[in-house]
Formats: sequence, C-alpha cells, structure tokens
Amino acid sequence: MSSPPISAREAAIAEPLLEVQGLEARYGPIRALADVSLAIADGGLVTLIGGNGAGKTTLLRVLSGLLPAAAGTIRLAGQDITALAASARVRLGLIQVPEGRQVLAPLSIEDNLLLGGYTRTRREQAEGLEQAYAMFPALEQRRRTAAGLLSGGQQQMLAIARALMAKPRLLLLDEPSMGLSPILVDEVFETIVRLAAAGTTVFVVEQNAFRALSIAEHAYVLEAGRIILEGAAGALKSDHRVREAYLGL
Amino acid sequence: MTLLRVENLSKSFGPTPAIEDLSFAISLGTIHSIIGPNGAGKTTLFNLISGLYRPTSGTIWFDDADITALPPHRRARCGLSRTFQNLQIFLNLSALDNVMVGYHLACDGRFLPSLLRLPSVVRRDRDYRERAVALMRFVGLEAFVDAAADAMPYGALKRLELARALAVQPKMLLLDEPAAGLNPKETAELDFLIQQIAAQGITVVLVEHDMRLVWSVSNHILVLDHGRKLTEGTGWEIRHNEDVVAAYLGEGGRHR
Amino acid sequence: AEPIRLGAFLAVTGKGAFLGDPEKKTLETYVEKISGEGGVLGRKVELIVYDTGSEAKEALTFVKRLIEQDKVDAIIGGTSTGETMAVIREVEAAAVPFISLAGAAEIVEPVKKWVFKTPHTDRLAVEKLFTDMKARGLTKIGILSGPGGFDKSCRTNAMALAPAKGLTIVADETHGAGDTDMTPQLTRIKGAPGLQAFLYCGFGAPTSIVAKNVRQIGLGVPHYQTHGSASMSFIQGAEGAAEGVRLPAAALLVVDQLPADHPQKAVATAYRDAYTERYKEPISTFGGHAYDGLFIVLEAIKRAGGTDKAKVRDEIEKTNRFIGADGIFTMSPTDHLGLDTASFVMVEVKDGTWLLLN
Amino acid sequence: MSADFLQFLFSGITQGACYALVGLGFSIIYNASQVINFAQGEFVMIAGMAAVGLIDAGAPFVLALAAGVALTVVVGVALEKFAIEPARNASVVTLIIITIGASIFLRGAAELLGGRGFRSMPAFSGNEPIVIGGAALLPQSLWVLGVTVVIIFALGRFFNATMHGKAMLATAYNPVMAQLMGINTRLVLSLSFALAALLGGIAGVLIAPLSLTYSTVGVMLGLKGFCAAILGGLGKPMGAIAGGLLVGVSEAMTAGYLSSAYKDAVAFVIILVVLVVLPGGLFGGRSVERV
Amino acid sequence: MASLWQPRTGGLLALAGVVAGLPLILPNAFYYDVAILVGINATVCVGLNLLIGYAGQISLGHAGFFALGAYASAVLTGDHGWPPLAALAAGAAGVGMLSFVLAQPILKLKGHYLAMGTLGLGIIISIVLNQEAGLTGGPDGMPVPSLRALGHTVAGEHAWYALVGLVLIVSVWLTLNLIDSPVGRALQAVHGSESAAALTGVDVIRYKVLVFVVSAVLASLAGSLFAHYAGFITPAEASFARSIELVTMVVLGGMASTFGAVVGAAVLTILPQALTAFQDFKMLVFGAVLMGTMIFLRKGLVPTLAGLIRNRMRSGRA
Ligand SMILES: Nc1ncnc2c1ncn2[C@@H]1O[C@H](COP(=O)(O)OP(=O)(O)OP(=O)(O)O)[C@@H](O)[C@H]1O
Ligand SMILES: Nc1ncnc2c1ncn2[C@@H]1O[C@H](COP(=O)(O)OP(=O)(O)OP(=O)(O)O)[C@@H](O)[C@H]1O
Ligand SMILES: [Mg+2]
Ligand SMILES: [Mg+2]
Repeated sequence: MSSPPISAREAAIAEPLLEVQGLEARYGPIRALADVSLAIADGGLVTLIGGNGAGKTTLLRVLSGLLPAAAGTIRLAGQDITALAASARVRLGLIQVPEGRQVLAPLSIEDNLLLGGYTRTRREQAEGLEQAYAMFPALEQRRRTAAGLLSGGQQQMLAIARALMAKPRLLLLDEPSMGLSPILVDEVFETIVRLAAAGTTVFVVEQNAFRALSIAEHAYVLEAGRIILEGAAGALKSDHRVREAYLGL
Repeated sequence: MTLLRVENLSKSFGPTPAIEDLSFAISLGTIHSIIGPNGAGKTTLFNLISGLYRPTSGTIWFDDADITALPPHRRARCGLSRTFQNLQIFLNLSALDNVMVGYHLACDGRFLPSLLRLPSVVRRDRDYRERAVALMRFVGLEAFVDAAADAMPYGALKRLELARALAVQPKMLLLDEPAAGLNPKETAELDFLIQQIAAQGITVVLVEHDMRLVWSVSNHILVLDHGRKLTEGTGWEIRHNEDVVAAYLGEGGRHR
Repeated sequence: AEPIRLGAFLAVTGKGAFLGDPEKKTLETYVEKISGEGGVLGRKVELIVYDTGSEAKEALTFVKRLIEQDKVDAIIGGTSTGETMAVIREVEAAAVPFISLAGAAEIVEPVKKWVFKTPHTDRLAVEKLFTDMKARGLTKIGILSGPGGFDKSCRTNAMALAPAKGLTIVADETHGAGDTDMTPQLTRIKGAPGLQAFLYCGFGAPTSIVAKNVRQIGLGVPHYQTHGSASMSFIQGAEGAAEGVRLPAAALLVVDQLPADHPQKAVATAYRDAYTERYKEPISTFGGHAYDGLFIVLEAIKRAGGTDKAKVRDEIEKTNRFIGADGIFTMSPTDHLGLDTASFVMVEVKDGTWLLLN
Repeated sequence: MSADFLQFLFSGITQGACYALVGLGFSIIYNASQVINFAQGEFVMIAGMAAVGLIDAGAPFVLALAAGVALTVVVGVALEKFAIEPARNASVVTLIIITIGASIFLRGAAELLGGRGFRSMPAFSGNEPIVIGGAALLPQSLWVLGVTVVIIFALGRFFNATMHGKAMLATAYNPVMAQLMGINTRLVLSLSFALAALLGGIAGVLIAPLSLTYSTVGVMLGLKGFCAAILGGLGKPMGAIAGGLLVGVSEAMTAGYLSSAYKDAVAFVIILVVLVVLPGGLFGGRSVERV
Repeated sequence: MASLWQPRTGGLLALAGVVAGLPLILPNAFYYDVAILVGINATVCVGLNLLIGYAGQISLGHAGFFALGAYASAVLTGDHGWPPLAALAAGAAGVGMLSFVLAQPILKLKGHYLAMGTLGLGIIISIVLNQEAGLTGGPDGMPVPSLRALGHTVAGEHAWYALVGLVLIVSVWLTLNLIDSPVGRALQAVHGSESAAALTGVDVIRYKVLVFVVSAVLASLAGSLFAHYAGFITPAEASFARSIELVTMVVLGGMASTFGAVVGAAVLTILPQALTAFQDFKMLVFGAVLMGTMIFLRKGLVPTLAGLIRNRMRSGRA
C-alpha cells in the first residue's frame, strides 16, 4: 500500500482545521470520489470548482457524514471524524449549507432558523435570529410563513442564514449564490469574506467560479471525482485550463 | 404579432399580493426575459401563465384565445411548455422516458390502443423514441440516454427538463432560472441553446438571475418588483434604469 | 397398523378464537389420551389441526389440504357457520365424513349426505330462551346483536320465532366489531315502548361489556344472553354486572349441579376433569362440541370396523343415544344433528357463578 | 337536552377520547418519521394485557398499571430499534408494511403469552355510574377524558414550544437536513416510538376497564385511531383529538338516532365527506408544496 | 428477434412457462387450489400495482371491489338465475361505474389521506355486505353456483387452473402493454410530479381515474372468478385485513414491478400454508418473516433480486 501523495500545500499548512486524505465515495457500484486529499487551514477561505457531476456535492456530503467514506480519512482539528455521525460533526462546528436549499417546508421561517441553532443555547439563538434578520430583511417580514412557500431565492437566503445560526467553525457551502438576485449574490460573497475574516473557516463550492476564485485564498479543481488541480486561487483564475473549462473564456 | 397577453393580472396568497395588476405582452418569436428581486413574483407569474395557479383577477390571452380558465394540460395542448425552478423530474422514470412523457400529446394517449399495443402505437413510440434521443443529444445529454433520472447530477437534470419541455413542441417555452447551478462554460452553452431554440421559431420567456445570460439573449426585458411591473424595455434601457439597479442589479449586476 | 387420521380446521385464532381454542384443546386432549390407551381398533389416532384464523375464506383450502394432502379419514370442524358452509361442496364432492362444530341449522337442513353437526342449533337456544321468557310473562323483547355470524343468526332466529311464541320484538339494535361501548343502543332499547326483557346475541368480550353497560344505564328488565356467553370469562369480565343474567347452555356448564341420575353427569364430569387437568383453565361448552364430534366419529369407526369412508358415514348416521357433552345424540337419515331441546338447560348467574334453574 | 341525547354524547365522547389517544400515537410517530405505525393498536393491547396479567398474578394495582405501560414503551423502542431503524432508507410504504408485520408478530406473541380469551381490568374508581341529567357516566370515562386533556396540553406544548418537539418535526420532514442541524435523528426516532408507545400504553390501561383486554382488542382501536389522526390532520395533536371526538360522537349519535347497523358506515361517510371538503383534514392546513 | 428478449416479452414467456409447467409437479388438488388462489390474487395485485406502484396512488380498499365482483356473481347467478358470464360482466361494469364516480372526489386526496379515503370506501362496502343479510346472507356468507359458459361447466382443479392461469397471463400481458405505452408513461409521470405531468399535456385527473377504474374492474373480475371457484363467499372478502393483504402482496413483491406483484401474491398466498407447521407460533413467524423481508429486501422481492443479479452480471463481466 502506497500512502496517498501529500501535496505541497498540505505539508505547508502546519495545523490544518480540515484534513482529508485518500477519500473515496461510492453510490452502490459507482465510484463518485477517488483518492481525494485536501487541507484547509484554520480561518482559511477555500473554494472547490468543477463541472456538472464532478462530485462536488458528493464530497461535501462525505465531509458532513451524510455519505460514508468508502476509504480515506477526514480529520477536523486533528480529530479523526471519519466514522462520526453527521449530527456529532455538527456539534464540533462543521456546518453545511446543502445543495438545493433543503428547507423544512412545513415549518415557519423562524422555526427553520431556530433549528439551525439547535446545538446552541437560547441566548445564542436569539442573537443569531437578530443577525439573520438583519442580513435578510425579506425573511423577517415573513417569519411565520411556512418555508416551503417562499420563493426560490428566499429559500436560499434561509438556508444560508440557518447555517450561520449554528455559529460554524467550518462552514461548507454548496453553491450558495444559486437563485439569488445579483444584489444578493454580492451580499453573500461579502458575507463569506467577512466570516472568513472573523475567523470562520469556509469551504465553498461554486459554479460562479469566477467570483469564487476572486474571494478565495486557495482553490481545488475536481473532475470526475478526482482533484486534478490545486493552487492559489489567484493563480488558478489565470490558469488557461481553468479559464477554458470553467470560466467559459 | 402578440403571442401572449396578460391583462390586469393579480394573485394573492393571504393578505399580500404576489402579483398585482400586471399587464404586458410578448410577441411571437422573441426571447423575453423577466427579472426582479427574489420574491418579486416571477415564478408565480409562470405558474399563472401555465395554469398551476388560478389568478385572483385578470385575464391571460395566448395565441388569441382566452386561456385564463383552462387547466394546465389544456394549455400544454395550446402550445405552452415550461421548466421549473424547483426541479420537477419524474425520478421514477429513466431519463429517456422523461423526455418521452414530453411527447405525450404527440403519442396516442388513448387507453385501448395502448392496452392492446396496436402496431400504430408501437410505431409511433419507436419514432418518438428516436426523436427523444435526438433531443437529448441536442441539449447535451447524450451520455445519459440510458440513465435512471434519480442518479443524475443536478446540472444534467436541468437539461433534462429542458429536453422534456421541448418535446411538448411548444409555441412558447417558459424557462425558470435555467442557468442556476451551471458554471460559466455551461451557461455559455445554454446561451447558444436558447438562441437555437428561438431560431426554430419558439418564443422563449426566460426568468433568470444570471445577468450575463440575460443581457446576451434577451430581445426584451420585463422587470418585476413586489408583484408589479417596475419597468420594461431593451437590455440597454434596463441596465441604465436607476430603479432597477437599486432594487435588483446592484452595481455588480449592471456591469456583468 | 396405519393410524386413523382425523383432520380438523378450527378458528383457533382471530375473532372466533374464543370458540376454536377450547375446541382444539379438547381434540388434542382426547386424541392424546386415546392413543396413549392403545387407540381405536388397535390403531393409533392421529390429529391434524389447521387454524383458519377465523376467516371463512381460509377454510376451503385447508379442507382440500386435509383431504388431498393429509388423506384424512374424517373431518371435524368449521368453528363458525361461514367456515362450515364454505367447505360443504368440497366435502360432499370428495365424500368424506364431516362433523361441523358450528351453530346454524342450515348446515344440516336440508340434510347433506356427508355433513353432520354437534352443537345445538341457534334456533334451539332461542326457543329455550323464549320459553323461559314466556314462562315469566315477558313478551316484549329488545334485542341487541353483534356483527358476527353467530350473532346475526341468533337475531334472525329470534325475529323468526317470536311471532310463533307470541312475543314481540320491540327493539332491534346492533353493534360493530370491536365496539367498547354499547350505551347508545341500550339507551334506545330502554326507550322502546313496553320493554319487558332484553336479549343480547353475541359472544366474546362484548358479552361482558354489554352486561356492564346494562348496569351502567340501569336498563331495569330481565337480561338474557345466549350460549355464546356460557363461559366463566363472561362472568369475570362483567365484574359483577352479570348477576341475574340468564342464558341457555349445555348441561356441561353446570355439571356439578346436575342431579346424580342425570344421564350426562358422568360424561360431563369426566370431560371437565380431563380438560381442566390438562389446561388448567375452566371449561367452556364449546370444547364440548368438539368432544362430541370426536367421539361420534370414533364410535362410528369402531362400529364400522375400519375407516372405509362410506361405512363410517353410515355408522355416524346410525348414532343412537350417544351420551355426549352437549346432550344425547340420536341421528337418522333425516336428522344429522340428533339433539333436542331437552339437552339444553337454563342457567342464571348467581354469586359469580352459574346456577342451574329448576 | 334530553337524557337520551346526553347518554349518546357521553358515550360518543368517551369512545372518541379513546380513539383520540390512539390517534395521538399515530400522529407522534408520523411527526418524527412520516410513517403510519399500524402497530399502534397493539401498544394499547399490550399494556392492557400485561397489566391485567400482573393484577391477576397478585401485583398491586398501580404497580401493575405502571409495569404494563413500561413494557409497552420497551416494546415500542424495540420495534424502532430492530425493525424501523435497520430499514432507515426504505420508502414510507415499505416501513408501513413493516409495522403491519410487527402488529401481526405482537398479536401472535400476546396470544402465546396471554392466551386467547378475554379478561377485564378493575375500573380505577369503581363501577358506580355517575348520573348527570338522567344519563349515566362511568367514572372510568372521566379518567379517560381527564388524562386525554392533560396529554393534549402536554403534547401541544412539546411540539410548539420546545426545541425537542421541533427537532422531531425536522426529522420527519427532512432527515438529512435534520442531521445537518445537529439533530441526532436516530435518537429522535427512538424517542418518538417511545412516546407513541407510552401514549398507547396509557390508553391501553385507561381503556381496559371499558373495553376488556384480549389479543385483538387493538385492531379496531388502531383503525379508529388512524381515522381520528387522519380526520384531524396527520401530525396535529389537536387534530387527532378533534378527529377522535368527531368519529366517536358521530358513531354514538348515528347509533342513537339513525341506525345502529350502519353506525360505523355513517362514521366513515362523514370522514369521506370531511376529507373531500378539507383534503388535509380538519387541522391539516394547506399544502406547502411549491414548484 | 431482439425485441423478443426485452424484459417484458422474456418475463411474459417465463410466466407462461411456469403456468404451463406447474401441472407437471403439482401432486394433488390441494396444490392446485393454492396455485389457483395465487393466480386470482396475482390478477388483483397486477391491477393494484398499476395504481400503487406505477401511478403512485395508494388504495386500502381494493378488497371491497373484489368482494363486489364476487357478490355480483353470487347474487345474480344464484338468486336471479343470470348466466355467469353476464353476471361477471355486470359486476365488472357496476364496479367500473362505482369506482369511476367515487374516484373523482377521492383521488383528489393525497398520500395517507387517500389511504384513509379508500380504506373508508372498502369498510363501507364491507359493512353493507355484512348488514344486507337478505341479499348477501350476512356474515355467514352465501353459496355461488358453478361457472357455466358456452354450454360447459368449469369444474375440477384442472379446468380452473387453466382458466385462472389464462386470465393471469392475459392480465399481465395487457398490463405490460399498458406500462410500456404513452398511457403507462403518463401514469408514472403523475407519480413523479403532477405539475410537470400536467404541463406536458397529461390530463392528471383523467389518468388517475382511469387507473383506479382499471384496477377496480380487474379486482372485480378476479372476485367473480373466485366466487365461482370457491362456491361460497363471505363478507370477509371485503375486509380491511384483506385490503391490507393485497397491498402487502404488491409491496412485498416490489412496487412498480408487474412480475413483483405476481411473486408477492404467490409468496403471501403460499406462506400461511407453509407456516402451519409452526402451529401456535404461526402468527409470530408470519409477522417476523414479513418484517424481515421488508427490512432486508426493502425494494421488494423482484426488484431487489433483479438488482442483485444485474450487479453480479456486471461485476462478472468486468
Ligand atoms: N444518489 C445517487 N446515486 C447514484 N449516483 C449518484 C447519486 N448522486 C450523485 N450521483 C453521481 O455521482 C456523481 C457526482 O455527483 P455530484 O452530485 O456530487 O456532482 P456535483 O459536482 O455536485 O454536480 P453539480 O454541479 O451538478 O451539482 C455524478 O456522476 C452523479 O451522477
Ligand atoms: N403557494 C404560495 N403560497 C403562499 N405564498 C406564495 C405561494 N407562491 C408564492 N408565494 C409568495 O409569493 C411571492 C413571490 O414568489 P415567487 O416564487 O413568484 O418569487 P420569484 O420572483 O420567483 O423569486 P425567486 O427569484 O426567488 O425565485 C413570495 O413572497 C412567495 O413567498
Ligand atoms: Mg452539486
Ligand atoms: Mg422563482
């Protein structure tokens, strides 16, 4: 057995918050991820880009514990969490904004938000609510509405605000800008930058690769379940392969 | 020539209206975009046009007929077709069969011929199966012809909806955020696809937040805000309308 | 030698379990006992029991199985009328002696060549009841019946017999399966003009519930039930509310109170002792049906000197003054039951147990 | 008000409260898993049979009741652990069939252990009826009603005002998302079965003096409880109560004024009519599906 | 040639082969009886599966339609002297009409509410059959004359086996036709998304009603056959338990799998006979087997096994 190759970056990060090695994931007989290794420094802002079906969502699902890893390890702050249940990972501060919003349709906006802060104290929940409403006033107006009745973009706001309620240590975002108006896309990206600046570690999957590469420090490119490229975000943005394949330039 | 005309349309759920006294028209053969902030009522408008919601008041004319009271499947027969913001894939069917359902009106949907599998049914099924494969190829799904819909990635499902909507052979195609979840390269492909569809004479109505796509394909743009018409015009006019910039585009959106 | 093979299909579980369970236990007790004592005609007796789960539609398949697969020499069973009626065509076609344990008269009326039965008909029970009512001068009767076949048949017989006996049915109510409260129906019955007596047609848990409800609303007229209530669990379940309830039952129920010279005394006592010893639970009269069925067949086999089906059938038909648990049987080509009302007694609940009336 | 009417009403309300208690169990499990637990009626049966068995064996009354309820909770949790949990990702229909299998299994076990006869349990406060306006009410009915009221309020609070209640709802609506919120969905599922079994068990010992106990007592109660839960709007505790009372009272009134032969049929006709008018039940509210 | 080995044709041939071949190994009338019951149940389940598995609409009341068919035959031939085939057709037509009228309001319900609606319908039918003793004989049931058609009486297990086998094969054939046709796709589309189906031109209500009526009529036909075969019927045929049994057969065999419905019917019809050996433990074992199967083969017997074989073959090739 050869040990998986360790990238220069992994070696460079002295104490990564998230460290993934040799990860593999399967849907039945189909292998969706193969030998994925990556590392994210504490407080870092890292992005993952890749085409449709590359396995980005799959990777986040494995990181959150929704899908078991077929091989490989996941470490959070040095602790091996590969076998931990999803809910236990949330308690360690690993929070995901999932693809497709996944609001709890019959529950009110406020209940959705409160449940986002399920692992938090009442005080923290109250604070969180205030911040969420400040960020997305559209949600406050309709706080008693069933979340399933919201417009697509409103649901996306809710999904993001809900994740922040948990005061994440590591925030995984799966296409957070999807369905949002341009003004709100700007706001979401600003928020991500602000969160990272305030010490939250962020790992963001985005189809809006250009924007993602603009705000991130570091980036990975996933293709057909494998990391095919990685580097400083700025460098990747000008990499011709990335420009051709993902930026449509 | 006007293909769709909406007159004084209103729809409310509870106290606040989602669409309020809205009137506009869409001409045949154009690509018409509808933009507006989240919750402005764009999807609701699509639901009203396609018949999933009944308007509180107002009239909808399509192809010179009043379709306000028609049920959705009759509107499909009139030549209306759409995709959905919240994907509505038949996950219990294969990808190809999803498109085949799109051909429902073209195939023989009567009970007895199907039950006895009359040769005419078989023949028509075979023909349309070939056309469905061609359609999947057209939207870039050649790799998924034999796939089960429930194992396809999100982006592919969006294309599948498009293929299914095209299979209805519509006069007017309503697209609700087709570019959401696509990367810039894929969006560029979609851009090309929409232009090709329009070139076939299908009137396209596009709801989209990806302004690059909107600016690129639209002949005409309608801006909604709080269920009302904020303004209407060409891309250039909209881009330079300060109200639109303030309510929706932001500085970033104007320049993309 | 080849064992004698007896087949049975009974409602061991389900809503008729209350009847089928003691029937099965009775058959098992005696088949074991007889085989242990050397069998019949020197042949061991083998018993094959299938549980219909109280579903009439299961009966036919089990009977086919008994006949075709298990190749039984005679069949006992059909706890309920439905189960019995469902298999008659098959039994007749296959020509197998068959003794039913169900109540309805239609099972043996008209007479079917291969079909016999042991329990008193529901009509006999109703006749007995009506005679008692009449004797007490009660002529205006309110009836409540349950949803089962037994319940319905009792009600139908009561409706049919009442005019002949000079009684009027002034209220006719029913309750549903699994009902836990019959006070609305009883309230209606209570309001019926001139009500003088109340009859409940049913079996199982509702018998006790009805007794409790009758006490609850203070119905205030003599309370009759049928042999469907002839078990200790009725009295216990009613928690004192059964006091004074009268019902017709096989003499077996009050075996200890029978006069020493009663012809059934010895048989009934022996049965009661054998059953309670084996199963440590009080007898019900339903097990008695099975006892009679079993011995009528075995006696016939003895007389026939073998298990030739036609001979056994003929011998069953010739059953003469067979003393059983249900009464004394004398069958004939025109009577495949062979019991009369005399073998029924009236009992009343007194001090938490059965009291034999005169 | 005539005495007859009052009598019908008492009967209807008492029966309705029984249905409601069973219906609540359906609602709770539904609220955590979207599963209809067809073994809910068996919870009622188990508690009653166990308690009566213990009383007959000489156990003190209150202790026997408690033990009966406790056993039911154990069975409920075991059902979840050994039958529902291993089939976690199965479709809702599959899970329903599993609960049907469980109900058959439990009935079989009850027959083996408790026999096939019926037995009664002594009423909590005697059998002396209380006469109100000429109509007689058993003290046990008051027990059923009283406990039902207490349980409604407790459950209403639990689901509307506590995070645990909301966590349960979240688990039902979207188990994946619930996990992503840090909710231990397995625990929630276990708890919901425990709670439903607790309710079933309480219902069992409360109803037993009225209904008697036997191995199939839960079949009809389960069915009617299901009606109550659906009629009121699945997952709504208040709905189960309203549904139960509506079914119970309409049965009693039909039996009292129309036809006792068709009282069950009339109850089902009423249910059908209500559902056609309100497809989400009395308290169900509108659909929250959007396209 | 290639089209011959489509799963549908292959499966149909296999089914026909099994039906034709079974008599070689069935030792006696009892086995025939079980086989005939399997065939009758399977016919109902094939139709019910169209409704549940394909169109995604649950019904907990189909035993009611089965029983109506059975009683129509019993009453019309027995009490009114109709020719059996006419009674069977009248029963089917009556059930068709009844289900058509009721389907409109009931099929507006969704999910568990629909389950409740259909359950109520089945129970009402069952209560009427129990109460109208003058017509139906009440809970004790009523006899049914033999099936006579074209001057012949269908009698004996062989004739019945052949008839029921033929009916099953034809039902399966028609069902397979239907599924692989515009109608079948429309039904499945209704299951997948009603809105999307409507917007491709599928008249959702019409197809829901259609499939409900088709499955009800098939149940009625099977009920008529059963009545003549058994010679005696009781209202238990309409019971809630029986409705549940039918749905369980469909789910156990595998939803949206026509052969699954047949296999499910076979397993659940044979199982109780196989379990008689367990005597008092019968219910316990039956419940456990049902639970175990659904836990470990959660998609149902046929789809799970087919999936396993497919995987095996794929890994074999790889
Ligand atoms: N439930 C599933 N069963 C089988 N295959 C699946 C399943 N979900 C995803 N896949 C497959 O796994 C691969 C990766 O899918 P994934 O959803 O992770 O892609 P993605 O990169 O997030 O794509 P997108 O940009 O469209 O969201 C795809 O080929 C997809 O078909
Ligand atoms: N069925 C409904 N019930 C209640 N409210 C509704 C319903 N449908 C839409 N709404 C409300 O109407 C408003 C408009 O929603 P709509 O989905 O049309 O917005 P949109 O313009 O498509 O937004 P987005 O860009 O986010 O998709 C929203 O506030 C939404 O909550
Ligand atoms: Mg994705
Ligand atoms: Mg929208």
